[in-house]
Amino acid sequence: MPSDIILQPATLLTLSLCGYVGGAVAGLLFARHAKLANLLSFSAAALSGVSGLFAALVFLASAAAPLRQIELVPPLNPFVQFTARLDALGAFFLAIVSLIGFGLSVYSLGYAKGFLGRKNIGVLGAFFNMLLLATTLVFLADNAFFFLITWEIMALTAYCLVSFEHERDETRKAGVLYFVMSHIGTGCLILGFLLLFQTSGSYGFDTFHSIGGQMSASRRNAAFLLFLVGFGTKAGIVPLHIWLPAAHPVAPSNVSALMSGVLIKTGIYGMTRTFFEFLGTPPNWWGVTVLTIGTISAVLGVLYALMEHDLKRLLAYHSIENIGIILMGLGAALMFLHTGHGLLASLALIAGLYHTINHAAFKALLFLGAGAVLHTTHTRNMEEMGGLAKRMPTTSFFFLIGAVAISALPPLNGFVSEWLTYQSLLQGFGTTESLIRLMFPLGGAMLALTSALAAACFVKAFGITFLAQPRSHHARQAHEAAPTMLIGQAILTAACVFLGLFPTVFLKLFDPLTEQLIGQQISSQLTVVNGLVLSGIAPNGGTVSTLGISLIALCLVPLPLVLWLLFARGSKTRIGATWDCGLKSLTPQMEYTATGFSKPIRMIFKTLFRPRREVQREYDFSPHFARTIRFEAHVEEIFETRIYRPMRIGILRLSRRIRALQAGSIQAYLIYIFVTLLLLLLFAL
Amino acid sequence: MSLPGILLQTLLLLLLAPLVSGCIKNWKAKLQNRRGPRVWQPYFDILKFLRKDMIISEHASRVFSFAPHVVFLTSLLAGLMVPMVTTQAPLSLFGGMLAVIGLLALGRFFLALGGLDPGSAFGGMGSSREMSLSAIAEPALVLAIFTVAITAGSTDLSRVVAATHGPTLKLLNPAHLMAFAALFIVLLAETGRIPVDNPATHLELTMIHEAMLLEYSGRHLAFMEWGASIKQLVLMTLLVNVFFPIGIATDSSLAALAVSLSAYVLKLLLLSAIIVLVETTNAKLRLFRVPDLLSAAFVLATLALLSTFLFQ
Amino acid sequence: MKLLVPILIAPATAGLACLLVRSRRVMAALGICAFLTTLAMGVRLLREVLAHGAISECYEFFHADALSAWMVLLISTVSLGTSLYAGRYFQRDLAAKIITPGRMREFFVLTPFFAAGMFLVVLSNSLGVMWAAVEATALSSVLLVAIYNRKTSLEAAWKYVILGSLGLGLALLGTVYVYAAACKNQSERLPSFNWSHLMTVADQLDPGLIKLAFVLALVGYGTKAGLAPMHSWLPDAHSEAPSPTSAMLSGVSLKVALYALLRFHILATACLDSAFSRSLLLYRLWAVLYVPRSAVHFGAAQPQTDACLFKPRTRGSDLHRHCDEHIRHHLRRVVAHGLSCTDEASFVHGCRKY
Amino acid sequence: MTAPVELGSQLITLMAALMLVVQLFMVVQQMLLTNIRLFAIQSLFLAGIATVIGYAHHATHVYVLAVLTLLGKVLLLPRLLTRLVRRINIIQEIEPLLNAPTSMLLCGGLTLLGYLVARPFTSLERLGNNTLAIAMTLVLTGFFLMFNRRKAITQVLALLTVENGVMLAAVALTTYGMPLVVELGIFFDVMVAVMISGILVYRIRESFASMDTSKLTQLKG
Repeated sequence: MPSDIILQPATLLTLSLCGYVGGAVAGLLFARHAKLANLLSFSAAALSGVSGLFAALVFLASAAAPLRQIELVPPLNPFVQFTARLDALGAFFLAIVSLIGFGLSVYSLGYAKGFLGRKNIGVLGAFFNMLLLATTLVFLADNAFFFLITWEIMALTAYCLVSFEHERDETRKAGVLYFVMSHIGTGCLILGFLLLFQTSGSYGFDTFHSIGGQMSASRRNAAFLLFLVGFGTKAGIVPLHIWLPAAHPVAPSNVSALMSGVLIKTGIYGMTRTFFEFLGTPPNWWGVTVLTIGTISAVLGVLYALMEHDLKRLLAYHSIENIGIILMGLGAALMFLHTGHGLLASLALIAGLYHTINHAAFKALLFLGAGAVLHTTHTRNMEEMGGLAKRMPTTSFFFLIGAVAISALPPLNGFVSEWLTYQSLLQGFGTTESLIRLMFPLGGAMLALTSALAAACFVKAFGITFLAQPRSHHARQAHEAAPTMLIGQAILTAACVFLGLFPTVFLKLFDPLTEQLIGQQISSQLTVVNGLVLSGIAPNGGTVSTLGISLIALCLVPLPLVLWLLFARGSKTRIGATWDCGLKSLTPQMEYTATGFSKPIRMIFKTLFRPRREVQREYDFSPHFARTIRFEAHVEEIFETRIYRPMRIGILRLSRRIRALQAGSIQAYLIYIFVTLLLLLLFAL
Repeated sequence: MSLPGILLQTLLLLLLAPLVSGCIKNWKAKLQNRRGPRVWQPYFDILKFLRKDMIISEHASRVFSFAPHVVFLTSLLAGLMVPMVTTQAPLSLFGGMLAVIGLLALGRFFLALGGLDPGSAFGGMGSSREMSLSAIAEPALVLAIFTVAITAGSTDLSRVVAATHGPTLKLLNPAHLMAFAALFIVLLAETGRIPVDNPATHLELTMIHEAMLLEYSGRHLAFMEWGASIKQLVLMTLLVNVFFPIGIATDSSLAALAVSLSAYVLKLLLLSAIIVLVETTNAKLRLFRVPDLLSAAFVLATLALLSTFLFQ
Repeated sequence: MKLLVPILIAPATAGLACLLVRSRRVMAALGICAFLTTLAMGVRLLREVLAHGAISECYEFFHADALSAWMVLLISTVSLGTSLYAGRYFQRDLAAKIITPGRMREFFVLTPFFAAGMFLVVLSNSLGVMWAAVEATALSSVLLVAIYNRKTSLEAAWKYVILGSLGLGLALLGTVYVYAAACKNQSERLPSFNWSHLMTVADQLDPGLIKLAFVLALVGYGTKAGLAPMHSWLPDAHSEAPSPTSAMLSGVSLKVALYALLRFHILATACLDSAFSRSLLLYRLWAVLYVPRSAVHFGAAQPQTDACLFKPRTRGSDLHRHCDEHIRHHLRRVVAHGLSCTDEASFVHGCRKY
Repeated sequence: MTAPVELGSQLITLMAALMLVVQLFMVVQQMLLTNIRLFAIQSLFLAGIATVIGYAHHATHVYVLAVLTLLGKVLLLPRLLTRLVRRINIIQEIEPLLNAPTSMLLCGGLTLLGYLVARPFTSLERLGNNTLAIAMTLVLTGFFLMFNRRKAITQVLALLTVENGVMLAAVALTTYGMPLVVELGIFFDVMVAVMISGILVYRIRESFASMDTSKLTQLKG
């Protein structure tokens, strides 16, 4: 009897929520003695992460389980009920936040020790727990008010965590930018929910179910655009992405991992919930807009990532790229819903959501790797790293797994979700007669370009950071990360490998989700040959089995050994110097640099980047014998310079002109009131 | 999915690949009225490399020695998924065209890392150029394959081959021709042929693929070379069998297999002849002219896609 | 059942007691316990009002419905917060000799009266008494603004007094018109001026008078509430006042004036069709939004001016949010008064439109 | 019995008109002390009207109002303000915002507006026709006087005339005047307001060494 009580999702869920609250309180209470606070708060977060994960998986596995209404706080007035609801979509995202939360908390146990002398670890732990709690509640909120309140708490705690190391000016600026942008988003959300409220009469999410049908077309489109902008700002889609590459790098690494892995997914959760559940069958242009935004975000995200040589900014830009890929899946699903292809819509939706959890796993893993590297080399600039593979073997191995996964290379999870996206795009070509269907193959081509560029970017990131000779003193003295940090990374690597090799096992959990959103259960069609092989929907759709590929690869491994035994038993291997064209010896300065590595791409896409470089040469008597040469290269961030800066200048100029209104003399004020009174009297006559 | 099928195809891959690159080298020399190396010279090279001692740079990490195995195995796996002799490739259940592209990309990923590891400028330059150019070639490759897959209705190669193999000679259909042209350009870029990269030289300005192999020696170099030639064979098979599946065996009777094997070798040699012609008549393009060539391939692939339903 | 009267008496006695006491700590303690009692009573009042509708005491002179109960809670929480804060705040000022003990005693005497005035506004039933209470709050806060005897605070206090009393003069004229309208249709000698009574008879009032009354009330109470074109005194007064007073001013006293304005608004909508007063409030709202003055002061040095400058803009949204809250309360209260459902729906719908 | 009512309404109209005339004099008048005396006269007229109404309707509390106005506004306030002016000893009001002719024209316009606004409600008044219009005009001109003058004391005076205008409206419109408790509340509020402004004026005088409110412009936007 007790076992099934414990396994009840509701009890597990409440356990996880209380765990987070306990962690936060413990963090604050023991803030003075850092080690204890660190241990308590992060282990509490880890435990609640695990219980949250089990709650979600148990709920999804027992697919037929109905929606569960859990009253968290007694209702104050009829409109604000703090009720949480565990349904399929919420459970899926709950699984993401718990899995990543668990990995990150274990990692933070070791990572937070880095702040021992400088910062207050208790506060970091407390905010960390609060952020996880708020994000979990966002996924469980069942009422627009409760949703917006938790959304706001999440934004605030994230702001506090982003500006945790606020002594640096760069952090403060990024924090403010994040704060302003997330509030613009929340503003749009409030308006959107108000529009829904006007039709449904109450704020509960159950009354919003497919409310789109009863709304007038213009109001429905307005609601769609508001939600797109509101959730898009949080997700970081292209025109609204400028806060992401600023905020993520400055945050402590475990926080930026949490933000990249989970926080931007709340945007995706919001979009899925509103577009698929609330706004009913979409008109065609919704899907087309989301697909286009997704493609643009993907391509631009990866192109700007290639130009970065700050490791964490590079990873932040990649978050934009992967959000783009997720949106391509969602956009395709919306278009299929419009043309009434339920099966294809659920395939595209599964592709999008599967990539969400994949991205959460490998992006968090990469940020943890970057955090470990940052921890020892005290710099984010890749040009000062190098040779870390020998000094930090395990971290570099995990980083390599993450890099392979994010570049969508078989047999890992990035490849599986991109394969599903390709399948949905391919099948999409046949769904309509209009020219819109051209978007699918072109989208596929752009997806291919993105993943190839991502591969190039991560060859650069891994190669320059971990391989060849260390380029700086710190890199030379680098030492392996603490064991807990390695365990944290190991958890996420295991997640990546499992999600990559056994997709069919995981796809069954999607059934209740697609059932709820689109009314289709298609995991049976996706798994062929006793559940080992993944297949596209169409009867003769392509099949792929990452498990099969890896097994055959294992069988082929002895082949080189056999050849070596047959022919080369006598050969020896010697360690020698790298070929240096007769110079005395290769120095680290002669190695290829990150800027050099991305030079061809910069030249190919010069119209987009508009690169500028300045070379200052100081010399005593002849320019040919320079004493010092200073080289500086810039890539123009077009969104920043073309859109956001002119807007800011315009607003400031407008406000300066209006300032004249407050003239300071009492006569002026009296005249204002007098004129208003006269106007109103005339108006009232 | 039968075991003998896998073994046969692996053997075929291992043996045929060096032959093809040998022929290309030999014919190119003949065209430039040089005697050139023997056609089976690559076999001797590989055997010699296997036997020689290896020198590994002191800066290199374990990735350096892991990369050759990955390149070799991924090329083999990709080869097993491509229908060479029978319409049904041995591993077709485990992956279609997208899996082939993915495996080749995995091989390229580790090849580039191997190039960066020893810390020499040549390797870095080679990896940077290889990754950039292949990134630009990828969309054209995927779009061409999409076009073919759309006409056949699935990305599973055996179904695609079966579809084009049908009675009606789909070979001259404009969509297929343009897709073939696009894929041919991508083949030149991927295998490092003349207009994009010069396979025969060690001059650092002109070599892309060779630069990454500079630091390899002994057994590793053998696997790298062998893997590269297998990759070239896989791409050529893709081109040959998907677009001109004449004589490919549908059932596994001995006679049919023999006929399809000879037809397949003949077609391969024909394609190598075309490659040799292209290589001898063209000079190597400047690095930043290559993207224009590859965008031309992309435009061709888009035209192919358009023509699937415009000129139906 | 004596609930409303003690809410008024508690702060008044605290104020008087502070007159006699010398030490700062005792005065602060007095203030704190006064507001603690009002908070407790406020909570009880809210629960009682939520339980069974509006309650009134000593023959209709005091009247508390959901809206005023909510406001009582708001006022007591804010004043509790400020009095807690004020104790420590003045310790620092006293040490730095910015302020003389006499002036500080002035603060501790006037603040409870200030709060008592606000309670009276919220709880009084008759519009005339409500006006007098608003005037009382304005006057008691003027000296609070001028506590620091600097040039700028005197200037701010002067502007505050002149504009405030002018606005309230107009509001008084508005109240007189409403009263005139009430007299016109009742024959008996002394028509009661109680708000609850007026609501019942609202639709028979003469629309012209009510329209004029609403306009004057809008300008009058609007000046006190700092709505858009009449807001100029607000940033100066709030930035010059000591921060606890400025908190009370911006936190509550503007809301109280808004409360009074809303009383008129409900009356006007009940009497005329909802178009007139809604369009006026819309105009007010538009005026608030039109004046992005909060943007004006991004550059201004004093943070407090920024803070209170945000007030009008937030007031706009306050007004909006308030309206939502108030609408809900009106809903409950209007239903309690037995108005027909359609009118209430149109009212709610009308209100929500802007 | 009709005669006294008839007489009463004529008396009221006369006194209201006289209040308006006094108001116009104040607009033009430069001297501070005369301004205060003019205000006293105006309040006297208001008290007169109140007594007439009280007598006509036998409403005792209107008498109370009349007495209060008499005591407060006619005697107490003017003496206080004169003592204040004498202590600060500035007599002459400097150039107002708009010179005399334009302000007179503006007051004419305001009177017209007052009539326009009050026209639909003439039927309401029991005694004395369109005293409401005069009341509105008093309020509007008081408002105009406020921002036309620079001296702090004149602004207080202008505020008091606005107050008088409102009281006139209250008395004229309502048959029996407002409930007593409201009257008292209003009266004392006005008194306290004037006291406080007096204190402030004194303090401003101390720190600014001048009564000129146009100097109070440090608090800019």
